[in-house]
Amino acid sequence: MSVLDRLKGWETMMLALLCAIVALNSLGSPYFLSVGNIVNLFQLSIEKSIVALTMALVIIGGEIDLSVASVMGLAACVMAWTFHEGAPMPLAVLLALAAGVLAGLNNAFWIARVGLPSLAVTLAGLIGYRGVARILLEDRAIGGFPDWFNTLGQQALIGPLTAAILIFFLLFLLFAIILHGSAFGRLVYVVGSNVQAARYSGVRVGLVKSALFVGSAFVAALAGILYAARLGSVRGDMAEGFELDVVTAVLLGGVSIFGGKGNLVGVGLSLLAILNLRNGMGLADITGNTQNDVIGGLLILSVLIPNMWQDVRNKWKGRET
Amino acid sequence: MTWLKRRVRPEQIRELSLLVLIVAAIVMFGSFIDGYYSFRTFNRIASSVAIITVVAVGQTLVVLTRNIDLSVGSIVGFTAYFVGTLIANNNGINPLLAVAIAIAMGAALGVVNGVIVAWGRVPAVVVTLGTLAIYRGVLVDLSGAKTVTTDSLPDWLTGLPLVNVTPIGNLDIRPLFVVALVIVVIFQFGTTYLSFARRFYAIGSNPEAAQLVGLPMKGIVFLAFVICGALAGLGGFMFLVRFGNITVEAGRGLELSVVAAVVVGGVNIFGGSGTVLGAMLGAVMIGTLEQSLFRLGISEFWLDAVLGLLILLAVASDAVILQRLRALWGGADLKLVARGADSGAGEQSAPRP
Amino acid sequence: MAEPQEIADGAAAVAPILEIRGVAKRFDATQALDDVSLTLHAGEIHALLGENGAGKSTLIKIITGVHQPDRGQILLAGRPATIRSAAEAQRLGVAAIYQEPLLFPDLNVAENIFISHQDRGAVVDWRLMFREAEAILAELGVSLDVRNPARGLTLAAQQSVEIAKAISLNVRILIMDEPTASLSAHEVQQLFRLVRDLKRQGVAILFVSHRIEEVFEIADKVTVFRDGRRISTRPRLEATPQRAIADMVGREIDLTKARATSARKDRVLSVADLGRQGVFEGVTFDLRRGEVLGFAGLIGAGRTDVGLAVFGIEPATSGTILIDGKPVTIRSPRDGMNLGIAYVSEDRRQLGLVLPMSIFANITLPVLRRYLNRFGLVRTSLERRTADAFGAKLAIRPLLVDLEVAKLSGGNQQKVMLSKWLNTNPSILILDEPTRGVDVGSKAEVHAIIGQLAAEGIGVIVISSDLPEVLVLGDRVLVMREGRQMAILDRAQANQETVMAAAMGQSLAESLRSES
Amino acid sequence: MRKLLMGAAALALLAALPQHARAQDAMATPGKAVSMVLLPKFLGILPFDQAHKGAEEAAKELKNQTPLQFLGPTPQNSVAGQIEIVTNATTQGVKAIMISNNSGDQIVPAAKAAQAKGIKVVTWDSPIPSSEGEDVFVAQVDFSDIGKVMADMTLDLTGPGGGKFAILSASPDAANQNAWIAAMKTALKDPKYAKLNLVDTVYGNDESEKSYTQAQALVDKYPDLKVIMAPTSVGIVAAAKALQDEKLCDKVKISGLGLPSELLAYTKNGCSPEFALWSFVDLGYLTYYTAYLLATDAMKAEEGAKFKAGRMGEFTITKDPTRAKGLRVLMGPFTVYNKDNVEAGAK
Repeated sequence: MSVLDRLKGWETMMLALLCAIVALNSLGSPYFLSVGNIVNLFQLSIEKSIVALTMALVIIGGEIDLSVASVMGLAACVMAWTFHEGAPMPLAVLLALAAGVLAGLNNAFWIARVGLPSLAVTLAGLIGYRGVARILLEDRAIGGFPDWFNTLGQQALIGPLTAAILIFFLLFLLFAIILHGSAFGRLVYVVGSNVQAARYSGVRVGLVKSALFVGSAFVAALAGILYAARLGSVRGDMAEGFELDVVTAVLLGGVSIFGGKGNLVGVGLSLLAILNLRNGMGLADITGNTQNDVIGGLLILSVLIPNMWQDVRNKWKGRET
Repeated sequence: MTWLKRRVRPEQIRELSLLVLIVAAIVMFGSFIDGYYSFRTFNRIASSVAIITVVAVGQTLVVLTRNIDLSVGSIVGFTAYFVGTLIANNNGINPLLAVAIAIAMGAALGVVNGVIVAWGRVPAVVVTLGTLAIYRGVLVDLSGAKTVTTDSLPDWLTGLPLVNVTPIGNLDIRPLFVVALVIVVIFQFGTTYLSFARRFYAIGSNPEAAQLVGLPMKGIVFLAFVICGALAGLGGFMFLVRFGNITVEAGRGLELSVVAAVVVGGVNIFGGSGTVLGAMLGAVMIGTLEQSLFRLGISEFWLDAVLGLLILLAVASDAVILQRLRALWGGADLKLVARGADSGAGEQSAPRP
Repeated sequence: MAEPQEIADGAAAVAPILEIRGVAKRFDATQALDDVSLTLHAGEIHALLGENGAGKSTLIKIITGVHQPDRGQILLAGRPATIRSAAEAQRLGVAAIYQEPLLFPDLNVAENIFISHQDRGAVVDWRLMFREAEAILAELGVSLDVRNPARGLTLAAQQSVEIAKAISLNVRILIMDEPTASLSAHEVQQLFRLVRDLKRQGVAILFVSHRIEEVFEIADKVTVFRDGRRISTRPRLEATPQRAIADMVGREIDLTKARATSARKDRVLSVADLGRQGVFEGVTFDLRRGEVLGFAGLIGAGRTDVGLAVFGIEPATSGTILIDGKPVTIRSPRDGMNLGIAYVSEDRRQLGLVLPMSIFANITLPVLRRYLNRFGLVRTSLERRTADAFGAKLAIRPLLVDLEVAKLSGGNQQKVMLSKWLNTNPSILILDEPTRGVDVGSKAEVHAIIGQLAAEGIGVIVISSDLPEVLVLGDRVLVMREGRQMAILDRAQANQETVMAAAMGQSLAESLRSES
Repeated sequence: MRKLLMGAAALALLAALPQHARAQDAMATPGKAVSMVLLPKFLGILPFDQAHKGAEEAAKELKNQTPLQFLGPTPQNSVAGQIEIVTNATTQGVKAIMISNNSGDQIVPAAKAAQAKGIKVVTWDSPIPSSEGEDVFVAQVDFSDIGKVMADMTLDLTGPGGGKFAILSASPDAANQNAWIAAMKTALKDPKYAKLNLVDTVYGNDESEKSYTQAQALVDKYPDLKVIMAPTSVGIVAAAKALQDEKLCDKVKISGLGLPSELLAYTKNGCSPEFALWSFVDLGYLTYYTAYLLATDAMKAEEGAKFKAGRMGEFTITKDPTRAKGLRVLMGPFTVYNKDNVEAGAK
């Protein structure tokens, strides 16, 4: 079974799953298929979805970035703080993005230059960046941003779609092209599959990894800002604990935690599946932990069942010969 | 020196580097905080580290086999809560029986992880990311929002953290710490001297070879997860003992601290190398920082930032020191390593979480 | 080198210790083994020859319990046996040594030797283990620090640990799958000494190798496989390399004819007093356009390191490099590539290829930017065309450019690696162990390709532990020892003895003397 | 969907007609089918469960044919979770949402969206600070009173001599916690508390373990600390346990807001001789009545509106003095628990 086949198999599986969920939901709740609900369904966790895109690239590149949620928080807090200190909103947004890039550069330095395991570095980032966010806002909640900013996150721009949703789809296209069309994307797979071979082929491994982590942090910062725009006010605990949801979505998308395998179509499908599932359960008044149970189980089964199926098939093969 | 070089290996004294860092940290804090060198400080760090350590020991075994168990936090909460409820409902229960139940409960949850990883061939991260959510979810759904409270627990249990196991003079050491110490010692020796335990290292070090040599890979991985679960169960019991009041949130996020301890402790996240002792030192390192920073008079809001930075520095300087050691032990090995399949770069950034 | 009396006591004919009867094994489409029978006697060295995919390794895997045969049976010492697992094979006294030693880098040498012992009790007695390990290694005449982790041992050292492992299990049947592939001539001789010792102790040895001359030096019997069938089994005396090769590839091939030189006047590369701190030093040589310069020496003599330094992966710390007469500094592989240097690594799987990726993706990797359209996207159509072109030129089989490289045979993987680097249009091509683990047929092809490339005017450096190969290919041979350059021998001077002598540490003058 | 909107609009019209409604108390007409959602900060801790009981009790009295939905997020994604639940409830077109807000003003957009669909948004236990998107806040007690009571209890425990004390709060982001702490700080300005010295504020994130270690850290950092004031049910118990384990209960006292049933032991052994709380059961009960009345348009959320809440008697909607704008229903009163009444309270 070649990688390609496996991925194909994976996407069909995810697609089937998605259809099943949608069918169930629309049977389960009369509100499910309403435009408003479909929009909400994206809107409610659009920031996670955005971050999942870059997380997919990072994991395909053979690394992991656990600091994304804290970077989201950090960016939001930097923005709120600078705004609170009297900076004009656009400047505040720029500074927030800059903060994200800085965090990314920090991760990149320790991972790509010093050569520490990304798990350790971004784990420290997970704690540290959140800490910086705390320093800035302490126990305050800062809101009262200009209307144009809030509408950015809350009002529909084109049709029923909000800015965040549009940005998600744009980024999805962008990253799909980068990953599957561009030279950089090719190198991401190469580095994820075999770092050494990449090095011996003159690939600037350090550069690729740095790009991944800076990109990841930048997009996380962007997501953080959008999150702030959606909620209209910022606190130190912004986006706390999102990292696990994001990683879950990516893995459910068929991306191998060992790097080198996976694609954005799979991730897109898994995002849709998760969002629909959560929304459907929400409408069925199933919340909190029960939702997590289902998603967790789904994550395991999505890999377990194909494996079992393969075992069975092999057994049959064994009998034939 | 050459004699020493022949006897000892960088990999063996790598813990030394961490120890140096810890001592440095303690001296640093001691010079800033008056009355820092006291049994109270010691007990603070000791008992705050105890639970993390016990769980980290199990985690180490799993990581050695090139796997990871992210569900430990949920297992701790699960056992702490249900054993707590059990004891609350019949105070007469035999303490040892209670401990046994906790360990068994943890082991059972570990079995689930182990089976799916070993025989289902599902990556450990995927499995335990799932069970992390599921175990916690089941706990909350079954709990009915009740909280285990101290006054519902028998005195022997609530009193346990206060017991001083060394009645000599003002020397004051608490049971939880002793338990952790015992566990560490047992497993340190176990992983060094038990032939089946050496296989944790073997299969993590080179799975293909392990396959061809005919080691029972699945069994070993399974065992690692079960032991990890069991120790998490014990951790859960210690959690109950220490905090008395157990909400369904008990132990939430513990997995991150445990993984941090293991990583800081120099256990190679890609399997094969590292020791239980190292994991403990990692836990102590982080515990010392957590417990001491606050007393430096740093504002509540600065703690995390500083902590994150220090963890990063700990990992970095540890890596540097180890490299120095390796270099000291002769460049030849280094050179070949640097070119071989698992070179320095490969070792650290090869995609094998 | 072969001692004649060896052959005499070689064919000690008693009841076969291993007999294979009509074994067949099928994987999906391919019939890996088809009704194969084979007998192996105690104290016999039985060589297995055949191109990759001929079925040798499948047979080995069946004997060692990794695979189960679809049909046929295995008899051990006359009794039918079913071997379900590697562990079971060991219990039955069957052990195998593979081309790439399979050690546990994080475990120390002693532990590696005894890892698969079930009978050593629950508790490890380290002192005892160290002592026994040292004893075994001493018996093999190898001196290794048994407390040392296996990580970082030279391939030769690892190989001897593997053998120690096998011996410690007091095996009756030892299977050696290309044990010499990564050993230098000298180390091969060491290995053969061990093998002969084992033979005397009555161990039956199944010896697989691609190096014909070695096979004919060590083996008592020679069996040739092709396409999953056993073609022939002959006593060594009746067999000849030519016939064996003919059986293997179904046609005549001569690996002994030296290629005609195509060296030209102008120097494409001049290296003066090149060195890398603590690795090698004082390397000085010229490489002319169209010349093939052989690098000989023991493993770890620093040959590869010179290659790495010139290409820029581990840059030199001293000395000068001139390309087309102009001094250059090479700090990274990129620098090397931009200066028209290509380095084809010795380690295909780890350093050479990205196995899970397609043939074309591997071939275009170093110069991917050449395949971008004006939007910066990769033009895979163009990539495929390139891959097809090289595939045709180097006869890559099967030529499905979208196929995972992992699915190709060693020889074809080697060709993909070559294509990959030729695609960078190098003026200097450094080949590190170009035919390691490559079967005879492909080996000949690779040699032909190298000659062709030289003829096209590329300056080629061939680093090889396969001494005959170096002698056949090289216009001149540079010999290294312990990080120092010992000699540069031209065709007239270069032969097994002179090169070995230099590699063993005699000066050029001495080695020339020892030649006469 | 559109149908629903129209339905809601129609109801609103009907409601507008009877003007006399304000004259005497608004009375709930039982037996209506009103879909209502009770949304705690998160699931899994006792107070919210008690509130749920109270609400169910009210629901039974009012014979609401549609069962009450008790939906809560998990603590680690409380904010996102609450917003999600409010949004879904809006989609389903429920009649009333009762929120114990854990999201500060971050809930505002979602709450406003709900109101726009004619849904009544009633907050309880913890309000929306800006009061935007909120019809009325059912306040357990007056927040500034909490401030005073906390100050009083502190002074009680330190004795007239006063001394150092510290606050152990839930999380830096808990709006009501911060409000109470602020209230206490203003209360402390009163000269009679001059001897009280607030040295530090730390956070236990509503986790027993964090609160426990925080309490220990406090006594390490301030050897002469007299009182730890923990206005959080999780924090106060953990702190009490910590000091008991430290054998410091005679030196340092724990007080704040906690559940009698959980603090019984510590009150009797003197670790936490005095603490305060209100009845979460009643809070849930009152909240349900308020929401039901609003949702059935028997009452409008405006200043001066009086209404009768079953067994709890009469209440009035007033301006919320503790917030810039916004309305509130004040429940009260406090019970200050000590060794004399704690056992009764624990029942």
